[in-house]
Amino acid sequence: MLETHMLNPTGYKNVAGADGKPCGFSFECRAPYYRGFSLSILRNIAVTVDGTAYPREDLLLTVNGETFTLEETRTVVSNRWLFGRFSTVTVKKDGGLAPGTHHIDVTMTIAPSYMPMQLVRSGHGDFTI
Amino acid sequence: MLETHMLNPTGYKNVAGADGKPCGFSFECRAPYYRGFSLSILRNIAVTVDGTAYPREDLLLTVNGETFTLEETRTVVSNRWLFGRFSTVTVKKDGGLAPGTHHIDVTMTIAPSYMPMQLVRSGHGDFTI
Amino acid sequence: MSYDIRRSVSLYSYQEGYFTGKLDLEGCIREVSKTGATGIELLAEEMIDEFPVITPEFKAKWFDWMQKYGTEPVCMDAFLENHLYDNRTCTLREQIENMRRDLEIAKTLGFKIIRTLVSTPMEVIEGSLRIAEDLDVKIGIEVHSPFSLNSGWSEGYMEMIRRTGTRHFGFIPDFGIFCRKIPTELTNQALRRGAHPECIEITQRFFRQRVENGFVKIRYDKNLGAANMDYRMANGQGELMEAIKAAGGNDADVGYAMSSYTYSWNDPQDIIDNIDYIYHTHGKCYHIDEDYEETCIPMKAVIDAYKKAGYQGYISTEWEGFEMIDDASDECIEQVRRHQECLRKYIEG
Amino acid sequence: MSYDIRRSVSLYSYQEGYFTGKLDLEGCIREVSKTGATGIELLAEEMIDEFPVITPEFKAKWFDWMQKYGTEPVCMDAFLENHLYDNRTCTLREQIENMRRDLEIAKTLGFKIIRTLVSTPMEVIEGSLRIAEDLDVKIGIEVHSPFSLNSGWSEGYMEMIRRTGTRHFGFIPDFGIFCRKIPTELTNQALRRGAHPECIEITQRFFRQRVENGFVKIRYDKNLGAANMDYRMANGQGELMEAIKAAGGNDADVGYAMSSYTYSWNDPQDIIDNIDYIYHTHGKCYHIDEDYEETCIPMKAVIDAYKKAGYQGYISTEWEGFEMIDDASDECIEQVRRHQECLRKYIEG
Ligand SMILES: [Mn+2]
Ligand SMILES: [Mn+2]
Repeated sequence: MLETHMLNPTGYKNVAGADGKPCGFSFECRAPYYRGFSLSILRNIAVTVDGTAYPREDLLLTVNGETFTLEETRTVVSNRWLFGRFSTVTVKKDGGLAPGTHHIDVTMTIAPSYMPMQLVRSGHGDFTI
Repeated sequence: MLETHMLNPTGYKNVAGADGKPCGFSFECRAPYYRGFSLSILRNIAVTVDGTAYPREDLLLTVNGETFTLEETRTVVSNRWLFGRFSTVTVKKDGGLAPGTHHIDVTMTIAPSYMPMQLVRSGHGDFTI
Repeated sequence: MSYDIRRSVSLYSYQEGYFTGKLDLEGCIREVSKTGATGIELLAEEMIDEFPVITPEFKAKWFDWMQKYGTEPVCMDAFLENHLYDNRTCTLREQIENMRRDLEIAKTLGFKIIRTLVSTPMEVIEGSLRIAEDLDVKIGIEVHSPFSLNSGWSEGYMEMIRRTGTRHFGFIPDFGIFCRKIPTELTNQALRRGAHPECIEITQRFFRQRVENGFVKIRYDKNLGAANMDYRMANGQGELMEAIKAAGGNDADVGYAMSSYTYSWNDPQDIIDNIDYIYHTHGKCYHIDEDYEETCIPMKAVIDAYKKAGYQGYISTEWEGFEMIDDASDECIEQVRRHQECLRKYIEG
Repeated sequence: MSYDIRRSVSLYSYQEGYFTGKLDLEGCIREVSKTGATGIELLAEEMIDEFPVITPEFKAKWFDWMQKYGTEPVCMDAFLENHLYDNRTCTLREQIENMRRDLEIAKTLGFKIIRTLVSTPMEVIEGSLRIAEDLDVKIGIEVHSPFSLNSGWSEGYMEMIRRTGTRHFGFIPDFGIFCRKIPTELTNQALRRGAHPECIEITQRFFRQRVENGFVKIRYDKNLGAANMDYRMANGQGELMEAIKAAGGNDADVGYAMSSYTYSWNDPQDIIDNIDYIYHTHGKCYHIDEDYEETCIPMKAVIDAYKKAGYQGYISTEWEGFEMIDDASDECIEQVRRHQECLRKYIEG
């Protein structure tokens, strides 16, 4: 199953704001779907760390060097998330994640046009900051 | 001024539904802006007939043989409304317009990327059904 | 009738090897050549980084690989992204442009046929026929379970074929329509997820009854969702769900029961009856054992039908068992190899 | 210095004739040739139906017309649609692709330069230089009032020119920067809309003061809106609005006062100072009288500066008076003709 290999075990880190202080965290994930696709068919990424779900509005997605909010991806057709390639998800969180171990659940919703339903697939990981 | 020539004086009519009865009316208009543009930069068409404003949701726009709601035009980039070309606006109204003379005001809002503000331009017409 | 059945591999089968970085595109082609297959089926959107652009560099590499590994391009699997935006369906013109793009890519890379999906509207197919003819690339609609040949659904397309007289549209059967069992690997996965053996047995009993009594075939309907729901109901999904509920089934039980409707059994005679419009074939498979037998699909009976029909074309291994096991990144290579041995056995035997 | 000043027409001038169907594209070119001008400036998005596709048929027609009417392609006016969608700004890559598309169209149709607008981000221009060089098509940024040469704004671009050493980017002055008066036609339109003569006089007095005292020039700022607002304030918009308000001005008065900031006066010496990077020119005009004089722009002084600078290039008539009169569908032809006579008079005189 592709979900098994969804999250990059070495891709977790806190990210710093303009003032140099942590303002969030980021991780790397593959899209658990068997082809590349225009970001416009990505419907959602839901992130939960240690049981805390982060709002969709607080996520940024960086694909092929371009960064978008999930609202913005709705009209991005010429940037394709390639099959098997890691993209970076950045989550706003004042102070970043506390040092120590964490558990993450990531659920991606993708809507390939030929499917009657949307594809909802999850990956899970444990990591240390 | 382009607005002077916006509405087609011979383009007004009631339109029939599947049951053959009038379910709305339609008119033809040019976009009062000096180039062709992707429908995605059309922000709104506001239609008032004899003082009655019709909801945005009740309008359909037919450009180059393709018909869209104004919500749908937000993502239409490959269909261009050509400069000087009439398109058809269809407005839902049970029973259509009553026979007789009417006054119409049409305001188009277009957002060319280089302009700090949106372009808001209106055309007016009198017609008989 | 004389037949000429060739063996190819859909690189889709290797997806988990590619996904994890164990195989790149050339690596997939190399694995195909090791199996003795001579044809390559490609999902361009899966393994071409620059898609939808085919750079001169990629094209040169592609044909170099074909020569180096003794393979040829067979079928390109296309995806009609007609809900590219979430606020509308693409217009007929936009959809035909999407088909044109894919037909042109296929032509550029030497593929003779593209696979399109059942969700492709009839008017998009008809509107693309002229392009297909001009490029001499065929369009094949995948006959994927629960759709089938000799059905109201396939008759919808036969009507169009007769009406237009086209020789550039036809069918690509997928062996998922020839399942006499629910894959054991799926059952094992359901058990790992907490399904109850009693509920599993109920679902399997219902499936056996469908195989014995015959599946009610799906009709042609522009509303695919409605056709599918009616198909499921006509094949007893309502009763099955009642039975699972009565037996205290949980989510895993319900999921297993629902999944059972994605497999179907059809008489291999369907191939013989429709052979004039079968241009390519997906050798869908789930698990091939050490004796080179597909554990749910009676491969001998199916291949015999292709022989009897006088099939001239490729059968692509399309292994889909990765969905049912936790890690398929190595297993994919072995399963494709085994399926090719299975095909060889029955084609040459 | 020796100069070689040629005359062209931007078909933008004929927009109302085209809009109403009185002129088609060939008709516009025919009108240009009647004036004696030899250059064509085109807004491809305005008059090419198949834009952004240039069909072989269109291309053939285009060059046939150039030959038939004794004209040549001079400048193509481009529009960077970087807010193509209402929910985001296009990425740098998307914007550079838009520039590439337009530069390639220009190349295909024989234009040596494209006009880009002040809203084009610096990184998009820099990111497009290589494409412009490869195609040998220049990018010219329009110096459109209230922007001007010898300003903080233009220095922003000069810095980039010096840093990159490019010869494929420069300036296209628009004569709206050489207005010594507010166009009379605009005043008449304001009066038709109910403006008060006293308020009109206040706005005109403020404008005269700016011309006499000199305009405060606009600075370079990625935030164009902020730069423009500061420019207006530094040039007395706040005081003007107070005065209009105190005089009981209505919407038409306020509109007229605001519009007055779209015209500006700069010393024609600016042309001489920047001539090395002036690759093309927009002969913006509003009203040309029967004596072939532009009623707000001192054409002799401006053309003399071009001569003194040794300008080698085209000046395109760009009539914009259509905005100020109810029906310009015939008047556009006459106004362009008069402006060409005006240019001829001062170039040859
Ligand atoms: Mn298949
Ligand atoms: Mn200009």
